Amino acid sequence: MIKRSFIGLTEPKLKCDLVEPGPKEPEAIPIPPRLILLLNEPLDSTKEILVKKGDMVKKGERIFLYKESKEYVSAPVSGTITTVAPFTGDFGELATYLVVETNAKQDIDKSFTESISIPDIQTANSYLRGIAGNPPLKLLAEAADGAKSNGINIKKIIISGIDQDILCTTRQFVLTRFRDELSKSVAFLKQLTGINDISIVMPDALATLSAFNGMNIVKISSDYVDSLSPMVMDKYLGIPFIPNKSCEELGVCFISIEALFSLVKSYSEKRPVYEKIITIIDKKGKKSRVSATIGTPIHRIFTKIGVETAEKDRIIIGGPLKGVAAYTLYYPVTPDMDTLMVQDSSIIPTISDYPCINCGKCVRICPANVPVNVLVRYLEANLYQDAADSYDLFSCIECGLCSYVCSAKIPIFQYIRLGKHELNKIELDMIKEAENV
Amino acid sequence: MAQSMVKEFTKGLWAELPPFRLVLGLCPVLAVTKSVENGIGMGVATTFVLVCSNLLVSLLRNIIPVKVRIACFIVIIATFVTVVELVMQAYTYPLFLKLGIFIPLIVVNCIVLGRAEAFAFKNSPTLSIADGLGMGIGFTLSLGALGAIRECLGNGTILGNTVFGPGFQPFTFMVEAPGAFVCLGLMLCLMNLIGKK
Amino acid sequence: MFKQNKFTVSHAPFWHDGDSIKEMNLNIMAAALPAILFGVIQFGMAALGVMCLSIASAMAWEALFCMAAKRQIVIHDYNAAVIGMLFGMMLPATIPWWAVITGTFVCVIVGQQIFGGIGANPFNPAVIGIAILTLSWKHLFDFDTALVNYQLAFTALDPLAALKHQGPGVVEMFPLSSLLMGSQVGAIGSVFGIGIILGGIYLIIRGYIRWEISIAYIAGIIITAWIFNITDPAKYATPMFHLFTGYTLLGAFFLANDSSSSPINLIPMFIYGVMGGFMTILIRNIGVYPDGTVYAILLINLINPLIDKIRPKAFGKGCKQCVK
Amino acid sequence: MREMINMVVVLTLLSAFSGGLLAAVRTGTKDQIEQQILKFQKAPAIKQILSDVSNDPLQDRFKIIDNEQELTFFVGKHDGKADAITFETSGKGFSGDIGLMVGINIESDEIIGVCVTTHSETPGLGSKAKDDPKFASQFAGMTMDKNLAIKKNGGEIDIISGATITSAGVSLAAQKAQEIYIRLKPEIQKQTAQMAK
Amino acid sequence: MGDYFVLAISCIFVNNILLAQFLGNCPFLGTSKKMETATGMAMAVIFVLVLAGIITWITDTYLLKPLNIEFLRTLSFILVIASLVQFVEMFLKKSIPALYAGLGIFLPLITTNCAVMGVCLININEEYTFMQSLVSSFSYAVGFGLALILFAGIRERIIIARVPKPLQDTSIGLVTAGMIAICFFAFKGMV
Ligand SMILES: Cc1cc2nc3c(=O)[nH]c(=O)nc-3n(C[C@H](O)[C@H](O)[C@H](O)COP(=O)(O)O)c2cc1C
Ligand SMILES: Cc1cc2nc3c(=O)[nH]c(=O)nc-3n(C[C@H](O)[C@H](O)[C@H](O)COP(=O)(O)O)c2cc1C
Ligand SMILES: Cc1cc2nc3c(=O)[nH]c(=O)nc-3n(C[C@H](O)[C@H](O)[C@H](O)COP(=O)(O)O)c2cc1C
Ligand SMILES: Cc1cc2nc3c(=O)[nH]c(=O)nc-3n(C[C@H](O)[C@H](O)[C@H](O)CO)c2cc1C
Ligand code: SF4
Ligand code: SF4
Ligand code: SF4
Ligand code: SF4
Ligand code: FES
Repeated sequence: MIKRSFIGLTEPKLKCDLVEPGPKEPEAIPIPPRLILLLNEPLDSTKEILVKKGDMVKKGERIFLYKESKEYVSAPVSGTITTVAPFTGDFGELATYLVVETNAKQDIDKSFTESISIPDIQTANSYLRGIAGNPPLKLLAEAADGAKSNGINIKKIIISGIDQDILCTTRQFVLTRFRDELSKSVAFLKQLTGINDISIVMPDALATLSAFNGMNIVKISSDYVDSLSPMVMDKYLGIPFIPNKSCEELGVCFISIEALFSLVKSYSEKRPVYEKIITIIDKKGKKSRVSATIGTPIHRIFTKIGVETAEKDRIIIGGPLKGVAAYTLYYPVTPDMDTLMVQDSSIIPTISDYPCINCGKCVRICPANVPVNVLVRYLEANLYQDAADSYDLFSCIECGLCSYVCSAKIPIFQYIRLGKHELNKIELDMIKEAENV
Repeated sequence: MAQSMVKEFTKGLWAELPPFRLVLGLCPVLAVTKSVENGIGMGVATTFVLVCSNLLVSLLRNIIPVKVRIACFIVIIATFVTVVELVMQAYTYPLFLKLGIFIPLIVVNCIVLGRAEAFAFKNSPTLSIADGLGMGIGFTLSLGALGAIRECLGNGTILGNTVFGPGFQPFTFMVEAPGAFVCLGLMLCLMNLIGKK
Repeated sequence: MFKQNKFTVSHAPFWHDGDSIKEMNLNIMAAALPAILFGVIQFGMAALGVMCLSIASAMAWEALFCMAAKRQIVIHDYNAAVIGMLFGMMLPATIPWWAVITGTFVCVIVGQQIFGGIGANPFNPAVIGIAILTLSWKHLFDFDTALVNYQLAFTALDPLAALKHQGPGVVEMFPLSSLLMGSQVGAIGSVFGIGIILGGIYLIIRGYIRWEISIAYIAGIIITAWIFNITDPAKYATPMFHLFTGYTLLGAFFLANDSSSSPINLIPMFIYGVMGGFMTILIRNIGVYPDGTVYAILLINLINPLIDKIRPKAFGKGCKQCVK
Repeated sequence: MREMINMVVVLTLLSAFSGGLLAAVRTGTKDQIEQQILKFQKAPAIKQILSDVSNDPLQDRFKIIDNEQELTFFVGKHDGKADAITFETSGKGFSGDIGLMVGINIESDEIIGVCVTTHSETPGLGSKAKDDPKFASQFAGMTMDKNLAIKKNGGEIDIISGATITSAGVSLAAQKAQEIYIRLKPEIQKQTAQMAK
Repeated sequence: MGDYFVLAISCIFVNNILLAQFLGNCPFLGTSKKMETATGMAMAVIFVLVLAGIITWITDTYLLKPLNIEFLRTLSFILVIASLVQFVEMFLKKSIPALYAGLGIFLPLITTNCAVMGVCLININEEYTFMQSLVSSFSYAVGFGLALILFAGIRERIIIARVPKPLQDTSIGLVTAGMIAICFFAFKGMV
């Protein structure tokens, strides 16, 4: 953890880690006896459910909860479903988790293999959602299918070879490891989506590798916030950021480099790729990399590579500034899980119940010029609308730096995310109501 | 009848005690409460105007056209204010000097107009008198209490009588302008605390 | 099956730079120490007594209020201690005990707690305390009579009071170097100029005060006093005299900087500081009080919420693709 | 139309009632008010300054128009001889004007004494100008050629400690009195001579 | 000219209508919770007070004094002010709807505002000339607006702070107003 320096006049500059030179191959984690799959749709007792305990699934088979479901999760192994239960996300969003017990005999679902004569975004969307790296197939398919596009019109694809948090290096690893296949993959992506404007963002230091010659490269400095998507857009691509508009609404789609390679590999090997590469950071800060099947409970990874966890430690999915804390070692590997980090209980910073003391550190460090000191008071008082109208809630690019420096140790970042979440929920509800009328 | 009269009378003493409950008529409350005497003097003057105007408004309530009622109220109130002004000038001159501009300003005191509009214009003369008297006495007591606190701490006296020993050095802040605000604010807090129970 | 541990679950970010309110307050107290020590040496045990009583009673008031309001008692963050300390620094060594206790009550309870405690006070609590006390017991703050029994090896006159009563002729009686070295009559923590400046520089380096405010404040003092001085040197004293007397330095480094009542954005900080210096000199030169620092600070506290609305455009605001 | 007439009638009647009532109260209190003003504002000061006179200065008074301002002079008689006059001037104090009654012996042109009539200075500080005889007594015995400014401004008057501004205000009022007296002396002498008869 | 400047400074700061003279406290506490409301009220008061100052001065000088009926001052002033406000309201509604939309809701509040009546009475008591009355009315109103807006700035922050329950709202508002009054002590004796 980077502590405040004795000379507090200048604010700390956080740098993103670079992938180590000559990285080792990730250690493969064996397929565990039981896998946990998360499905982004809540259980609804009024509807007739299609999956039950005891059902068999084939490897690669898509599991839908209900007849009319649009969301699915595909099984990385063939096995028996032993549990179907509700799951609650970070902001209380409801989902479902399934436990699949691996069978000795592996049956393979053939429907994908049979339908991929030519790459096509709609087919990809029907079969490959949730492969390693979590490619935004649903979005791309909807955008391509003009009718349902919700006004989203993707003109540009950015392949992200940069990581979203300071200690993470998974994407950089994938970038350097498979650099020779990049130009072929980009061509594949053009063919798949029909979008020709494709750039690759990568750290400055990696962009010098000769393998990238002739490609459309955007070099990003290693200063922390530069790697976040809104910053990449605004600062490096010249597409001005607009508060409360996502990158997609501005016509840009980000896809992680790992997702791209998984896509390509799925087509070339004619099977969905479920092996996710994850960077593990143990309590001492030592990094290692594993390749684990999506659905593997993380305790399997920890035991395999010898990472210890103890009572009151913190397990972080993602990096130290933007990640999410897991409350159980049964948390599964998910398609977008780049980093797993364990923090020792003794160094976990506490948050406090103090109000803002107006020390101003957050305002000085905020890359988005948000008046955090006032904003946080409005958020604390649940005045979300005022916070958005007058204090630039939606200008926040969610970097987490304000909380990192807050003298009063207020969970500002959480307040901000919650505030945005609540406002978006209100907006959605309003849209729904308008539709019903 | 008697019961409702008692009700109208007592509500001004606690439930709707001006200026604490209805935050109106603050200016005289803040300005003239340097001492108990001033406070009560102001309170009595206001009470007189309140009762008289309530009575008259209530008597005329069926005659006064609704459209010009405010103008009528103002004429009635201003008349009684001027009566008070003249009488005080004639008989309690030192007090008149101390209250100064705040005597004529009773005419814009939100409480007086407020009662005429909200109560007297809709109720019988007896009830209106009870209402005016209750409100007036409540107002007087509030002013007296505030005056007592400020005079006691800020000047070491109550009604001119020394309260503390000779060593006491008065907390002059209390009789200054800022002290009035702070003191009223804290009294309001106290009222809220008591009211909660 | 293995034993399921209970993990710490909280929200991002999972790192913190380790700073805290307590650390900040301890640093402020450390920074003020030279000035206080000097005051204690100069004015003796009485000064020490006042300082201790002031700090202790401030903490006690805070604890009492928290108990009464059923809030968590947080005196271990030394917030009340800092208020008590700064308040004590502005008192003469001979002030009676009851005035100290009443004063810290005003500072801590009226000045801060009733507004919601730490961070919520619109005015600097210590300065509110001093303002209300001087309003009530002006004679206690007459440093000439307050310190009449001390045998001091230098001109035993309050420089600013002397200036007010006798005009700028008195400036010669107070060489700047001796003013800076603490050879002057004044409050416990305000006489030792060098000490306060060192403390201030320490805090600036440590990043606990916003240097823009201090510098702007001092600039405001110097510029305003200089303009007055060149228009009529026979009536108005020199800038340096103003800078090194009274509460000026304390104001520049410790009082104007109270975080919750001062602005955060750059331009507001400069406006705030310069206004503070300007008002200080204006009050001293054409107002009724010998030292204007206290009221000047309150005035700039007053305009703070308004001026702090001047801030840089937030990310993505005012872009050309503006739909509206 | 009916409504219009109704409105006009009511308002007119009300105004008439109000005017009548006020005129009556006004007539009833007129003399009393004048008495009160003399009694409370001027009388104590005059009594204090002219403590040993044989007449009632409040009765023996005359007016002179000076620069469009009406000045009232009160005459004091010693052994039947009208040799003392008092009149009021004012100076700017810490908060508002300070009224000062100045008594002058018209034979020796010496100030007999001064006394503050009205002020709104801070109790305990500026109010000493009225309450503390030490300050006011400095003026007694001063002749018309003495500089009555405070010492800081080059005059002879010691200030009240802690209230320079009040002191300056009082001395300014005294200086004004000197000036008025010197200017109006012939007229004053004429009037007092008549009074003596 | 210099005299008018001094008068203006004195009315805005030294003898601030709200904090030194205690006039207009009800709207001061009532309309200061939000900055927009405060600004609207400040503008409305400036507008009405200047007009009222002029009209009452004329009434007093050319009607009451010549007829020797000064004892009707209270009555006539309040009537003049009330009808003025009515008239202004009607006029604005018809001719300048934009301004009416901004000030409209504050106009009725102003009739029962001691500040307006008080300043008119002060103008007469101090025996100001016409120009002085004009300057004083305007400056007192500016002083009112200034105090109101500064107060609103602070109050916006207090409303979202953790003020103990019994102190919330008016109670803490009054305490804050007291502290603002202390601030204005700074200007004592400056003119
Ligand atoms: C959020 C979540 C919490 C879980 N908690 C537990 C648990 O506490 N104990 C348990 O045995 N399994 C837990 N499971 C996992 C399944 O119920 C199942 O037991 C798991 O696949 C067993 O994995 P293993 O064979 O690797 O131990 C949890 C799954 C999820 C998604
Ligand atoms: C909280 C508190 C506040 C006090 N405030 C005052 C005060 O305002 N003025 C005062 O003279 N004494 C004050 N006292 C002191 C006592 O009232 C005591 O009577 C005073 O010291 C008189 O003592 P003396 O006659 O020896 O001067 C206060 C005491 C306490 C505990
Ligand atoms: C609360 C308070 C009230 C004051 N009241 C008066 C006063 O009534 N008269 C006055 O001349 N000065 C008053 N002053 C002004 C100061 O005392 C000012 O310093 C003084 O006029 C300068 O006089 P000095 O030279 O004797 O100290 C007051 C100051 C304060 C803080
Ligand atoms: C240089 C400096 C000066 C401060 N001065 C004050 C002060 O005068 N009064 C006060 O209550 N807090 C003061 N604080 C405290 C600070 O603003 C904050 O409110 C407390 O530290 C919170 O415990 C000061 C802090 C710093 C860094
Ligand atoms: S979270 Fe924001 S920046 Fe990131 S991809 Fe979505 S819209 Fe773009
Ligand atoms: S998380 Fe905090 S620091 Fe980062 S952009 Fe948002 S408000 Fe600014
Ligand atoms: S860092 Fe925390 S305490 Fe400091 S101003 Fe920002 S929110 Fe307030
Ligand atoms: S659309 Fe308007 S509000 Fe949004 S960023 Fe552009 S200018 Fe700002
Ligand atoms: S009493 Fe003055 S405004 Fe209401």
